[in-house]
Amino acid sequence: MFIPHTDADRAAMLRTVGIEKLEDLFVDVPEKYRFPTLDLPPALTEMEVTAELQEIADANESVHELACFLGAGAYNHYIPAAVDAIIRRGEFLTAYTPYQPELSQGTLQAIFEYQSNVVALTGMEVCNASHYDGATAVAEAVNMAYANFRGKRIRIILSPALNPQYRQTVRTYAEGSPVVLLGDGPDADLHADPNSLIPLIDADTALVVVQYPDFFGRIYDYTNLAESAHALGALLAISVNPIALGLLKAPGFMGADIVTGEGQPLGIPLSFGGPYLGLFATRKEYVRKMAGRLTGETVDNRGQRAYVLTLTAREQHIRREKATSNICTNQGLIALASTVYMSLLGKNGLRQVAELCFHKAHYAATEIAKLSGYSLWSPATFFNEFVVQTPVPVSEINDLLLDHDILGGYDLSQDYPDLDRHMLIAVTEMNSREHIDQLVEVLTEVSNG
Amino acid sequence: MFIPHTDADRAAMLRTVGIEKLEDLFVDVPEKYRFPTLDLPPALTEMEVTAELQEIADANESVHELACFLGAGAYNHYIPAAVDAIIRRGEFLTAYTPYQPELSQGTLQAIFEYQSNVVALTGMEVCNASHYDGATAVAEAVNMAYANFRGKRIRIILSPALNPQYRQTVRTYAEGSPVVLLGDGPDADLHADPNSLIPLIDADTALVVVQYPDFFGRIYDYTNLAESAHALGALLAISVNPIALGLLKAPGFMGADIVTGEGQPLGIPLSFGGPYLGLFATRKEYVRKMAGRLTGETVDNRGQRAYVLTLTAREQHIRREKATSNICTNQGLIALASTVYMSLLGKNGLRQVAELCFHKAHYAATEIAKLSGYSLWSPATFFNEFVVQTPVPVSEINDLLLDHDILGGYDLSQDYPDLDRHMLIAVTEMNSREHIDQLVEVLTEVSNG
Amino acid sequence: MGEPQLCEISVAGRQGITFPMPDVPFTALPDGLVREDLPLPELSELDVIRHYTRLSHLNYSIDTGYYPLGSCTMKYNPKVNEETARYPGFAFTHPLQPVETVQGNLALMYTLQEWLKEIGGFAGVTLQPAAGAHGELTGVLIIRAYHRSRDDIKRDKILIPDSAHGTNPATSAMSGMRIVELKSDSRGNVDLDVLRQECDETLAGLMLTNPNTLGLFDEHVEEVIRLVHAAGGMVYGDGANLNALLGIVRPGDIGFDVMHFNLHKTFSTPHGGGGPGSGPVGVAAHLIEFLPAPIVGILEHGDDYLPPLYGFITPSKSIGRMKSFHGHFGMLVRAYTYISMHGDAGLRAIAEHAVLNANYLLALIKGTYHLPYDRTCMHEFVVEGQWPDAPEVHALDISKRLMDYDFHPPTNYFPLIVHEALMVEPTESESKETLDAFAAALLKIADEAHHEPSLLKEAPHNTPVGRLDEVKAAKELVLCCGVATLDK
Amino acid sequence: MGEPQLCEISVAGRQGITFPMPDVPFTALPDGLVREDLPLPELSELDVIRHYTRLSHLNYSIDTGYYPLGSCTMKYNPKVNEETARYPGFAFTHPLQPVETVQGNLALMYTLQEWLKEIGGFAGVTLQPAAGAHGELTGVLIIRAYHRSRDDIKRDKILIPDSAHGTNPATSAMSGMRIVELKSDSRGNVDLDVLRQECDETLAGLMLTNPNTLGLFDEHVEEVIRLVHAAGGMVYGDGANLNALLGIVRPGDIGFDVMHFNLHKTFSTPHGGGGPGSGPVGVAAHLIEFLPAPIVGILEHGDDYLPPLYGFITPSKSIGRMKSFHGHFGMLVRAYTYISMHGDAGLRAIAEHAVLNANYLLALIKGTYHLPYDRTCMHEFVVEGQWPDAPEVHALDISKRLMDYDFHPPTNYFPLIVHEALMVEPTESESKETLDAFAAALLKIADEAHHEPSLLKEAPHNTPVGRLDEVKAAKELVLCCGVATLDK
Ligand SMILES: Cc1ncc(COP(=O)(O)O)c(C=O)c1O
Ligand SMILES: Cc1ncc(COP(=O)(O)O)c(C=O)c1O
Repeated sequence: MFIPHTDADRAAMLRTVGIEKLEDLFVDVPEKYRFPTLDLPPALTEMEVTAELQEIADANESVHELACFLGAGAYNHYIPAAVDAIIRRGEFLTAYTPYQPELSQGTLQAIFEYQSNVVALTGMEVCNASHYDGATAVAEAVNMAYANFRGKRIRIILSPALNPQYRQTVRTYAEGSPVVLLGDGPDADLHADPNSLIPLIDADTALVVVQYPDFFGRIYDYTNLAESAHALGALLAISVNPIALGLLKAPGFMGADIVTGEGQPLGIPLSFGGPYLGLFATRKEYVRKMAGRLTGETVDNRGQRAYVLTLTAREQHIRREKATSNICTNQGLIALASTVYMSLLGKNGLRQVAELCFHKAHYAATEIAKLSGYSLWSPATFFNEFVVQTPVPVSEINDLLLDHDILGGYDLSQDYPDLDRHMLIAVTEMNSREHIDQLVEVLTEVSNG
Repeated sequence: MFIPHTDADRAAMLRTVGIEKLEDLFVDVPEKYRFPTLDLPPALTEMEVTAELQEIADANESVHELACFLGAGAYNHYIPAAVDAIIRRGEFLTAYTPYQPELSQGTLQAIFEYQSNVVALTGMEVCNASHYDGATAVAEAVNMAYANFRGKRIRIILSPALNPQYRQTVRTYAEGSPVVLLGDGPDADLHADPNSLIPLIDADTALVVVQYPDFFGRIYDYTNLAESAHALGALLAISVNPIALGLLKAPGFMGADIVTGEGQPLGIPLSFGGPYLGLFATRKEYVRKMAGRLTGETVDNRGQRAYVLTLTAREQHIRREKATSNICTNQGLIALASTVYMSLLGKNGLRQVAELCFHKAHYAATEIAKLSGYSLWSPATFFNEFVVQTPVPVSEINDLLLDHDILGGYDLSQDYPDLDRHMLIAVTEMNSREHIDQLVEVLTEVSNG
Repeated sequence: MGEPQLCEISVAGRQGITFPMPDVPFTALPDGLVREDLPLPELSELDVIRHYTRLSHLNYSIDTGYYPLGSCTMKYNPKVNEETARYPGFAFTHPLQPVETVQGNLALMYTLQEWLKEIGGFAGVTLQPAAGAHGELTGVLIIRAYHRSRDDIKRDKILIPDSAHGTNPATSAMSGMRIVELKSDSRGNVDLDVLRQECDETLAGLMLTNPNTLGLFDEHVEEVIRLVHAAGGMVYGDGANLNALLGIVRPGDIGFDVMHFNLHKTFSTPHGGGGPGSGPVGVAAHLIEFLPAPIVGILEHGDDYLPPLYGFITPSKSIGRMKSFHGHFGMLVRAYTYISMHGDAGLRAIAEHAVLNANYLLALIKGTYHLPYDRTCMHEFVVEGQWPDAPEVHALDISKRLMDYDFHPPTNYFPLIVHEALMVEPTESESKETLDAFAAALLKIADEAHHEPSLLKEAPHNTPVGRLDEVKAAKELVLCCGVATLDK
Repeated sequence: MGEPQLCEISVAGRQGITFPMPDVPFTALPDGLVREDLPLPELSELDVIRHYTRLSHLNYSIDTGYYPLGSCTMKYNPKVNEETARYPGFAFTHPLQPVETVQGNLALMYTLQEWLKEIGGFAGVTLQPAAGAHGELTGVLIIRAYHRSRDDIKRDKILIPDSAHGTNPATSAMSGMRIVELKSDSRGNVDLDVLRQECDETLAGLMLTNPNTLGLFDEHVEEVIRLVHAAGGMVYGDGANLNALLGIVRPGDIGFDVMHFNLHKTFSTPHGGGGPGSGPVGVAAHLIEFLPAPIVGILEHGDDYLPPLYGFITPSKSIGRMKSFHGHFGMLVRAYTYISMHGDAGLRAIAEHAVLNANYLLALIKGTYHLPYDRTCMHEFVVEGQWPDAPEVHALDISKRLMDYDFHPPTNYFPLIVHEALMVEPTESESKETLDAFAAALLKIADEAHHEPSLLKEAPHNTPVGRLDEVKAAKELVLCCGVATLDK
C-alpha cells in the first residue's frame, strides 16, 4: 500500500542504481539479522481496517453515551465543527515545521495568531508555539526557572494542589538535575490557601508553581504569592485551565512570571488523553530563555509583511546541548485547532462557556451538598470542579453511576491518601441540568442505602 | 447565527440606505401579511443541534449495524476515505457552477475528468456533467430521443426489467408530452430475454430502454437488440450499474446510443436515497441534443491549456423554452466524488470490486438455492443481484432477518404482483462470507418452519 | 504550470486502493460478457489526493472569498451541516429499508415538511425534487394535473414574465405547456394590463418569481394573483429568492398555489461546484393530493409513551414519482440543521440582513452604476455594466476585472431585460467591511473603465488562467482526456 | 495581497459560535476574581473559515507537492488514518475513565505495544512519549536509572556522534548527563578508535542513529555496540530513521538497548505543521522495569469465551511519568491503522522502496552534486550544495530555487559535518516520475548556479513571499497581533 512502484519502475530504477535486486541495497546490514520475519497479522485492506477499528472503538463507552462528570485535567467541552474543518485541510495537516518560511506562511501566521490569542488570554507578554501538554509545560517552566538563575537557586516549590500527574512529570524530568522539589509532600495541608506556600520561599528558591483553578477546582488570587516570591527573587508559575480564563482574572495580572496550561479544553477532543496542548507564556525578559518555537513578524524582500521562526538560537537544532530544551516536534496542529477555537468563540463566546461551566458546577455542588452523607470538602471559591466527601468509597459510587450511564468524578484517593472518599466532580457546558439532576438522584441512592 | 452585523454596523448601514429601521425595507410587501410569526421551535445553538441530530440519527438502524442484502437501485459499497477528504474541501464544496472559468478551473478540470472516466467506463463518446440520479437520467434520455426525431417518433419501449422507480419517473416526466410508453405493461413476460422487445420496435419507435444488469440482476448482451433498433431507425438506451462495468462488456460496445446510470455505487453514501448521481453518456452525433452541462478543453489568452463550459446553447439559461432540458443545478460535488472514486480504484481496482461482488453474489445464490423451499427465479446469468423464490411472503422473512441484524432483500411484490414471494438479493464486497452464511442460516429457519 | 490531466499521470499497474481477496469460492465469469479493456486511469492514493488538492486551489469559493453571484444566494455554508449530514445513522441507511428501521430519517423529513409548510405558508410539501428546476417541473406538472382532474383540458398556457430565469420557460416546455412571455412594466413589476389580456380560459398558470430577478418585490402581487385566480389559473412561485422573505411574508399567504424552495440557496446547503441542490415544493390545500409520491406521513399516531410511526404516503391523485427514492436526503439533513439553529426570529433576521446588505451595497454604488429600476431592492439588485461614455467596456469586462481585486463577479447578462446586467446578491452572511471593500472595487473599476479601459478588457490578470477561447472549445470539442477532439 | 491578521479583522460584538442560555440558577460570580477584559478577536464563523482557508493556501504540504525533507520522512499520510482516529469511540473517551469502559482503547494500545516490540526487536514498549525528543529523554532517563539501580552512579557520560541530530545532545543535557562528541570516520561510520578511548567506567551510554543522518548504515554497528556493552554502557537508538529498516533488521536484534520510534515519520501519522508527533520507546528485557508509568498490560487473562481485561501497569522501577495520561492516543490509532494495512511483507516493502528511491535519486544527481561519503545510502542521502567553481552559491540558494520549480527543498545545513549539506529523503510513497522531475530540477539548478547564479540568489520568485528579513524578526520581536514589538 502507498508504494506507487510498478514492476517496470522497479526494474528501471534498479538498473539505474546498478544493482540487480532490492536485497542488494542492504549489504551493510549484518547478514545474520537481515530480513527477519515479523510476526504481525496479515495486511488488511482499507475496507477491512476501518471495520476492525470501528469494532475496537465500539468496545469503548464514550462520553457521547455517558454523561461525563470526570475532569481532573481533561474536560468534555463542545468542539465547534469549524475547528475540524480547518485542521483536516491537507495543507495544514501534511506540512512540517515551517523551516522554509517562503512555503509556510500559512502555518507561520497561524502560530503567530496562536501566540497572540494565548498572550491575550493569559495576560502575559510572549508565548511559544506549544509544548506537548500541560504537564510537560510545567516541567519546562521548572527547567527554565532553574536555568534562569544559572543553577544558583535549586528549590522549586510545588503546590500540593498542582495536578498530581504534573508533579509526577516534573519529578521525572528533574531526576537528572540538582533541583529540589518541595511543598507537596504527604504532610502538606491540602486545605491551606496559597499563602501557606510563602514560608517555604527563600533565597534559594527559583520557582513556585501553583494551579489556577487548582486541582481541586479552587480559585485563588495569587497576587500576594507572586509578590512574596518576587520579594525573595523567586519566580511564580501558574498552570491554568484556559477555559477558566474566559471568566477569571488573568494570571498575568496577578504577577505570574510564567503561565503554563493544558490547552485541551480549547477545542481538542478528549481522545483518551492525547494529543493535547501545552500552553507556555512568559514575560518579555525571559523570551530568550524560553523553550520551544516562536514566530515573529518581519518583511520579505518584496516588502510584504511575512512571518518567520525567530530566536532559533535557543533551540536544539542550533544550540544542541546548550539549548533551552530538547523539544523539536511540538503540537502544531493542536495549537492551530485551539486558535480556531479561540477565534470562533472570541471574547464573548469564551466568557459564555466559562460562565456556563461556573453556573452549572455551582448548581451541581449546591444540589449535592444537600444530600445526606455528602458535603463539599472546601468552602473556597471554585470554578467548574469541586470536591465532594462521599459516604462510601468513590469507586463504589462510580460503579453505580456507570450503571446509570454516568461517568462519575475522579477518585482522589488515588493521589491523596487523606482524601479517601473524596470525589472531584467536573461540570461543563455539556452537562444539562437533566444530567446533573440524574447524577444527584443516583448519589441519593447511595446516601440512603 | 451566521449574520456578522453588530448593532453599530446595522445603524451605520441603515443610515447609508437612508432609512430608520429594518422594517422600512419591506414597504412593498402587503402589510397585512407582513412579519408573520412562524411556529417553529426555538433556535438551537450548534452544541444543541448536534446533540439533537445525533439522537435522530441514532433512532435509525444503519448498514453499519445491519448486514445489508438490500440493493434494488442503491448499493452498499466501500467508500475510500480519500473521497470524502476531497469533497469536504471548501474550494469544491462552496463554489457554484463554473460560469466564470478563470475562477473555476478546479471544478472544470474535475468535470472534464469525470466525463473522461464515464466515457471510459461506458465505452461511449461523450458524457455530460451529471443528472440528478439514475431515474431522471432515463427520463432525459427519453426526452432526448423524442426530440431527436423532432416529434416524428413517439413510441418509447421500456423493458419491464427496467427499475420500476425509473419507469415511474419516466411516466411522470412524459405526462405532458405526446410520447407513448410501452413494453412494461402487466402482461409483459418477465422471464423473456431482451430480444422479446424487438417485435415492439417499429418505424414510430424513438427509443428502447433496457437496464444492465437489469432490475433482477440479469446480464444480457444487448448487441442484437441494438442492431434491431437501429435497423428500424430507433435508438437504444441502456441504464447501467457502473460497478458492473468494472467487469462487464461496456454498453458502448453493444451499440447503445445512450447510456444512463445511477452513479451512487461509485463512492457515494447510501444516505437514505440521495443525493446520488445520474450518469448520462451518448454518441458524438447527439452531443448537441444532450441535456446538461459539458466541459471542454481550450486555451486561455496566455496560451495555457484550460477548461470551460461549452455548447451552452443547449441549456436553459441561453435557450429558455427551446433548451434540451430545464436542468440547471446538477450533482456537481457527487460527480466529483465519483471521479475521485474511479480514479483511486482505477482500471484494476474497479475490476476487483466488480469481481468480488460477482463471486460473493454467486456464492450466496448457490447456497440459498440449496435450501428447501427456496429457488432461483431465473436461470439467466447475473452480476451481483438475483431473485429468490421464497416459501413465505418476503416481508415475513425480512422481519425475521431483521431480528438477526440482517437487512433482507427487496420484496418484488411491491412492484410486480406476479412476483409475490420473490426477493431480490444484492451482494457486494461489503458482505463477508460470514454474513452470507448467517443469511442462509436464518433463511433455513423459515424453510424448515 | 497547469495541472496535468489524470490520464496523463496514469501509470499502468498503479492502484490507489485495493480490496480483499474473495473469501468465497470463485464462479466462472460470464462467457462473452467480460470486458477486455477498462481504460480508467491508474494512480496512487497520493497522486489522486495531490491532484485534487492542487485543483481545488484553482477554484474560487465562498470559503475563500466574497461570491455575490446574483440569484444564487451564495451565503456561508455552516460547517456543522457537513458534520450532521455525515452521522452514520443518516449516511449509511438504505432508502428501501423497512420504515421501522429508519424512524429517525422519517421523523426528520416529516418535521422538515412541517417547517417548510410553516415558513412558506403552504398546506403540503414534497421533499422529493432534486433542485430548483426539478421543483418547477414538479409544480407545473401538479398544476397541469389539477386542471386535468377538473377536466379543464384546454388550459395549456403558462405565463412567464420576461425577467424570469431560463428554467421557468424550459420547465414549462418540458411539461408540454404553451409559453407566453409577459413584459414587465416600467417599475419592474408584472404589467397588469398585459396580464389581463392573457387571462383567458386557456390559462393554466403564471410562473412568478417574487422578489423577481431584478430583486424587486412586485408592488401588485396581490392583484396579479387575484387576476390569475379569477381566470382559473394557478400561480407558481419560483422560490429561488425566498431568502428575502423568510419571516417577512409567507408566499402561501398572498395566494401562491405552488412554490419550490431551494435548500441550496435559502437554507445554506452547499452548492458543491454546481450541485447537488434540493428543491422541495410546497402547495396550497387544493393541490395536496397531486403531490408526487411518496411523501412522509404519520402511519400511527403516538402518545405520551410512544412516538408516532412515520412512513410513506402516496397522495390520491399524485402526479407520480419525480425521481428515485425520497429526495436529496443528505441536503435535507443540512437544511434541517440550519433551520433548527434559527427559529422564527433567526429566519426573519436572515431576510432582514440579506435585504439590508443589498440596499447598503446599492446605496454605495448607485451614483456610479446605472440602476434601471430605482426602487428599494430586496436581497439583490441589478445594475447596468456599461456607461454611455465608455461604450467599449461591457459588464463582462467589469466582472473579469473584479477578479483582479479578488472578488467573484456578480451574475452577468441576466435578467435579459436589463442592458449589460450585473446582478448582485450580497447575502446576509457577509459583513459591512466586505461590502465596503467590494463597493470600493466597483467604484475603482468604474473609474478605470473611463480612464484605462484596457485594464478591464485585458482582465483578469491575477487568476490562474486568463480569458478563455470559448469558440475553440465549442469548435474542437475536446471533452475527454486523451481524445484529441470529439470529431476525430 | 497579504492575509490580514485576525486582530485586524476583529469587530467588537461579532461571535463565531454561541452557546445555550444556562438551564440552572445563576450563582454570583466570584468577587474580585472576574477579569475585566478579554482581548480575543471577535469574528464570524465565515471570517474564521475564510481566513484559515486562505492561509492554508500559503502552505506547501505533502498533499500539494513533493516534500523530500531529510530526516523527517515526509511520506504520504493516508486519509483513512484521519477517519479511524476520529471514530467517536476513540475521540470521545476520557483518559481517566474506568478501564472497563475503555477496553477498546486499551486493547489497541496493548496490541500496538506488541507490534512495536516485534518490529523493533524489543522486550518492552511505552507509548507515552509525545515525540522523538521526548522519547529520547525517556530513554536516557531509563539508562540513567538503570545504572543507578545498580549503584553505578559514576556513569554520567553519553557519547554522541558528531552527525547526530540536535535533540540528542539537548536530551542528554536535560537528563543531567555529560556529553562527549564522537567524530565520524571517513566512511561516515562511528570511528572505532575514538569510541574505544571513551569506553571507560564513566560511560553511561551511546546515542546512535542508524542509519545515521548521512543516510548510512554503520558498517561496524555490531562492533560499536559490543564495545559500549563491554564497557558497561547502554546503546540508545535514535529511531528517526527506522523507515529504512522495517523488516530489514530489528535494532533490538543487533543489540540496541533502547530506541524511540517516530510514529509521525515511520508510521505515517501527519506532521501537522510541526506536530503532534508520537515517540514510543522500546527497550531490551533488562530495562523493562524502568519504563515510565503507566504501560498497558493484561490484568486478567482471557479465554475462549472472554477477552482479556486490559489495564494500566506500573513497572517496578519506573522512571516515573513523562507526561499526562497515556501518550498521544490519537496518533496511536493512526499508526495502528497503518501497520494493520501492511503486515510483515508490507513493512519490508516500505523500507525497500524508501531505500530504492534514495539510491535512484542519488544515482541521477551524483555526477553533479558532490557526495562526500560515496556509499550505498539507506532511505536518504546528503550531498553538498556548493561547487568550487560557483562558490557564491550556497545550499540555501539551491533550496530556494527549488521552490520556483514547485518542490519543497531538502533539509539544509544538517548534518553539521557535511559542508553546505543538502539532506534528501525521498520516501517510498513518491513515484519514479516525481523523482525524475525532482532530479531534473536539481540538475537544471546546478547548471543555473554556474551560468546564471542570480536566479538562485534571488530565488524564490514564485512563492507567496520572497526571502525574509530574519534579522529584523529577531531584533524587533513582533510576536503578537497588535503589539508593535515585544520591547515596546
Ligand atoms: C430565479 C431562479 N429560478 C430557478 C433556478 C433553478 O434552480 P436550480 O439551479 O436549483 O435548478 C435558479 C437557479 O439558479 C434561479 O436563480
Ligand atoms: C534524527 C532525528 N532525531 C530526533 C528527532 C527528533 O524527533 P521529534 O521531532 O519527533 O522530537 C528528529 C526529528 O526531526 C530527527 O530527525
